[in-house]
Amino acid sequence: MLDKTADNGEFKYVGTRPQRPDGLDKVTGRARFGADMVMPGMLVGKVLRSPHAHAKIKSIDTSAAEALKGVKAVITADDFTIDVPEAEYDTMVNCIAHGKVLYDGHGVAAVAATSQAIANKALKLIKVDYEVLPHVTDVEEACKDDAPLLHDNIFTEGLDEAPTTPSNISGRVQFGHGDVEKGFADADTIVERKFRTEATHQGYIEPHACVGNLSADGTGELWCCTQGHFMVRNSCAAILGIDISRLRVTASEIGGGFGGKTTIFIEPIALALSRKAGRPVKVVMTRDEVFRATGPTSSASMWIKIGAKSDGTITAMEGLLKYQGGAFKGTWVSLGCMTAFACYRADHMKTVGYDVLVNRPRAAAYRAPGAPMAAFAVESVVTELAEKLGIDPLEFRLQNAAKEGDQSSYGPKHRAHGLIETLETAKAHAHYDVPLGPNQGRGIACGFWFNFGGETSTSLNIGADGTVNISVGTVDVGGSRASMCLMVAEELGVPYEKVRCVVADTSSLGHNDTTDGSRTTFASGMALILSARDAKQKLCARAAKIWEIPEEAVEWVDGHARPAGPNAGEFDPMSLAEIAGKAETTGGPIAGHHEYNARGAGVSFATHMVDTEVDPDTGRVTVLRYTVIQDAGKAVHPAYVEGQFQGGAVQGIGWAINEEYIYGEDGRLQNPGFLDYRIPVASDLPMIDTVIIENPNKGHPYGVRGVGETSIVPPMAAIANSVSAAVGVRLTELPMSPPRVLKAMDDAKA
Amino acid sequence: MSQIHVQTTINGDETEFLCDAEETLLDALRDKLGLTGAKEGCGTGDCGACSVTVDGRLVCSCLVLGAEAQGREITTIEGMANGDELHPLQQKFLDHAALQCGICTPGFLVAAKALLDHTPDPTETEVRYWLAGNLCRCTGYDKIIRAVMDTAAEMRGA
Amino acid sequence: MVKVNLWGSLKARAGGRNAIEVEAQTIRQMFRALGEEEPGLVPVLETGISVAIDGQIYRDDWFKEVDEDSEIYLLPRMEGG
Amino acid sequence: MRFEAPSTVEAAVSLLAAESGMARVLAGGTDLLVQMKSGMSEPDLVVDIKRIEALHEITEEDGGYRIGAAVPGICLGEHEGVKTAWPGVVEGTELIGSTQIQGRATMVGNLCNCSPAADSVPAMAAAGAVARVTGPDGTRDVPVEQIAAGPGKSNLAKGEMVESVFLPARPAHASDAYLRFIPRTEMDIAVVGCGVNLVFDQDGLCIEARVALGAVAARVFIVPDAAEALVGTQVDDAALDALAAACSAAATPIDDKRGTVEFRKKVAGVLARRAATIARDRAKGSA
Repeated sequence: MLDKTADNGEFKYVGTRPQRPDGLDKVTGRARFGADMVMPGMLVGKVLRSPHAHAKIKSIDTSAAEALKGVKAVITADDFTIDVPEAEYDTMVNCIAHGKVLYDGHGVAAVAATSQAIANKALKLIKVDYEVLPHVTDVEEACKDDAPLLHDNIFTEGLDEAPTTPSNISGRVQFGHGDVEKGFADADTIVERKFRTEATHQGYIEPHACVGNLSADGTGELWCCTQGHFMVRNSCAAILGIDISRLRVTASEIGGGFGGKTTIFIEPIALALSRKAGRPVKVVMTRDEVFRATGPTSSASMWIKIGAKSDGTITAMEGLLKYQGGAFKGTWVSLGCMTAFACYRADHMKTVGYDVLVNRPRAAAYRAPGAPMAAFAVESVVTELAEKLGIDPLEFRLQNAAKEGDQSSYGPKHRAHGLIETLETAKAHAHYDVPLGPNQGRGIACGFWFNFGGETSTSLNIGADGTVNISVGTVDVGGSRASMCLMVAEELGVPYEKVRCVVADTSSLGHNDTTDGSRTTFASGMALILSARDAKQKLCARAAKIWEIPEEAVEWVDGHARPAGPNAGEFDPMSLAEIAGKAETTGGPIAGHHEYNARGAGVSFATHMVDTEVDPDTGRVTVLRYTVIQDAGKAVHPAYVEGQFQGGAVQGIGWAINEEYIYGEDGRLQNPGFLDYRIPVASDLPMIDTVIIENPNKGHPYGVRGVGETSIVPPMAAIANSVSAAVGVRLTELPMSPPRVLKAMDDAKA
Repeated sequence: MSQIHVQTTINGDETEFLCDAEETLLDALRDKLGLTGAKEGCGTGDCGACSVTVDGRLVCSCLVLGAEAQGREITTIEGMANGDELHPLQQKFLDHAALQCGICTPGFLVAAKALLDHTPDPTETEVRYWLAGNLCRCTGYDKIIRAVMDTAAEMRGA
Repeated sequence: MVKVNLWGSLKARAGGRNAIEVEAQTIRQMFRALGEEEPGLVPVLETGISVAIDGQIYRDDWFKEVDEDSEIYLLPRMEGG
Repeated sequence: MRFEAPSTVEAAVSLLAAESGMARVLAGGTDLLVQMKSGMSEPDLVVDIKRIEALHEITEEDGGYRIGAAVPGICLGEHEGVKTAWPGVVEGTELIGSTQIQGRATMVGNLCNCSPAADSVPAMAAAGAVARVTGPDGTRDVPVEQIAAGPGKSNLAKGEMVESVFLPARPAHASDAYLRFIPRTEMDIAVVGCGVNLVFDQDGLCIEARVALGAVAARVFIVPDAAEALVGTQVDDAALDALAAACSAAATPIDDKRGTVEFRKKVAGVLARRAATIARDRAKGSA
């Protein structure tokens, strides 16, 4: 599959750093995001949300709200279809509570009115009679036998014997190989520890927003900010009981997602309100709603045990992970279990995970979902074990790093990847030798993520002037349109500026999976390369017709059709523009397309290195220096690859030091705003240095691996290792906020 | 209740609009005047995505009432380029890939311009503190800071 | 015959086995054969599952060929951010 | 809701006094608008005082400075006179929020919002600042630490507003400092705040000290024991230890989303020590 590599110097456009196609609109304020769309006759929609963590809805009286002048529709769970497919049922119930509210912020009812003020007033007129139930928001508490039960129809899956009583533990998973007992028996030194992490939010700056317009006959359109408009279409159609073909969804520019916009929240509500009111309805979440009702991560309680021989060989690795996924079943703990030990080789590995239900919003994906917390725990123990053995933590990682052919923690043998290169690069990096001052520490950590392929459909159309339009169905979250244009320019041999990329609506392309799993540049990129090859074949055929020679006698070289050899005839090469200009007379429009379920995604590894300083009197952690080294396979647009590395690292810094969901005794979220949900600000940070490793993925024509997610996996562990080194105490809970660090230091002194 | 009639200057143009007493300047700009470049990220002055200047002072337009704009001079991201000529900051943001999703970009540009108008030769620390009220979740700020520093250097040289 | 390795928690559904050998040329045939051999696996196979063949992960890809030399692991369906 | 923007203090006071429902003064609006958005405050009348010219002024008076209620943080920070005389008060005010917030938020607004964590108030209290309160019954001067009755509640009567704050004349060999603790470097509410104002004699002996703490009780308050620890000393290490102990002991904080009791008590002492060191060095540097 790998057709081009950097080594043979074949790339002309891929690997350069041109201006992005959507850049001008974004620096001038013209780019249209979710909340920027206006439709004629549009109403304002607002959602009434539960003030209780757990309560039965005894009744909802909407009559006063309906009677208010300017109110055009009020909806509750009764307005949604009953026979929703199982796969979408939880999604629907998460959008609007059915019979019971499961967390503070759970949607209960919604209104559409002629103004924001009237809509807000109407919400206050809706009378909900709640029977408040006991609640649980802590993952360990929820596992106890006497914990308040969220669902009486959930029984733990994955146990050897099917349970007979319902539980907040929705499932048990297990991965691994070998026999860890034997492995630990072979170990000379063993470290085991417990860890806790608190939930974090993706923290995108753009709140969820959409405008829906649905007619009584089930024909509709929806404009929204999402990572996957095809997913939005399919889910909304299922929940509203309408045909997929009748709903056209257009993805707006998206103001950040990081996994949090891979599901729906307000979209079916806007459409249901619109259907009832007979007018378009716009719903825009407030920041408070974003925090209370949309996708945080799991919080976790973990136990990790690793043993090694005195020569530094790891003999066994074992982990127990409990992740809460909010009020609904999730799969995040599986990913934590699979990735936890993925950076290492050991004959004996075992991870057991529990998916736990609590009265919190349904956990959504967040950049390498499930992996960062596990990595925090594992990489902390790896460093501690190395220190106990008297081996440099970086050397210890090099010694035990998983290589091609080693059996992975999640099952299959590793294929070629760049983990060792990231570690070697870290060792050789200037950062590694910077001397440290008092109260300072250096930490390193490695991270792994799978990266995905998935369903993808693209098209490519050649204009009469020789310019190229490409359409993708994967939302551009961070500059992927530039990468798409680069790959098509490379393949067709036309200048980057002659290629333009749009994210097409759901009626214009075949189904596309969501922009998630670091798949877009890989999967849409490969589909476009294949679309371009399809078009090249047609361009050659047209040239053959013009020259009146057989198709096989024409080849495509450097943006031109040429006779394939001396026997093909003497013709001057024809450019793409020349052939395109004759398209009308040679058979009509020239286009290429490709639809597939992309195979061949390449995993990605990273090593992060960080220096911190801790204020010994307040426990405050300052990040002094940070370096990200990650395998990108092939960096199509290196500036945006660096951007992914830097952005992931800084999100990880936030997770490590200050970000957390804080619940009160009443089960209500205490910090639903950017004031007290503390994401890093510019003055908190140093520059984030990056090194791009290019160990090509053999599953992609140019060697591309996904890059978006791996960068959030190592930071918390790297910072924990750094802070622990600085203060001489092992930090085992996130976030490492000042009170927690100071307490750990004081406890150690006592 | 009848609405308030506000006469103001926006990006050099005399403008008038009607607004409710509790309506913010941000809502007036976006909903009444179609100037959607300023974004609402939080509504509480914590993210800076709605940054504009009022009589030359950098503010969060979500924390200004529309009625307060009476007789003031407002500038927004839409007034930053001179026709088809980008402000150097806008160009540098493109050159340095200082945006990913772009939702925070208008606010950063307006805030950074206010900084350079005020301090043409800022240190990295000054840039970071000046821009601390503008949240970016995509970039880790690295390329934004570089773009601002590079613009300042170029503008001083020009 | 191809050898299909199961992840830990599937063991309980597969009569305590870690791996099952079945006759199959494609992923689809493999799923069918697994279901016939161990009906307890059917619900899991139906909810969507990934397959790693020689370390490469395939999702919803019925007609990918499998052969006797392949290293095959079933994996839960994965989602990303 | 009604919006009014009178041009005199008298007109503003009449409006506030005449309103039968809830009336709120709008200066920078950086607290008021947030409260309105969240539904915490639903005023019937908002009186914008920024059209009152006099309230934008910083004037010299009896060797000190009178700062109008509509002066935003950024203007205070640009005033060389106040910065030189009361650097701690200026740095406290400048710590309120981001650059954007500084373009709007006022010291008086910060005072009248009555948050125990208000950044400008401990420094003002340490400085012995006095608020000028005007209402339907005339004008009175009130020490700033007596403006707040509790979190979000003021001692102002109906129709009253604070029109200015007076910072007294700065004696020789004296200075002040304010420090707060926040988890990030910016954009947070103080977890602990401490203002220290010191006066020394010619021999470098501390003859007067005022120390105020924020965010560790229902209101910003003066710590007399802290002053006692410093007065009569060179503000050396032993005195600073006593100061820190006094501040930690005086703090009666709560556990909340911003910090624990244990943390706040300890950090109150840490900040007091650091702020006193800065104030001492400033005072001695200026001597």
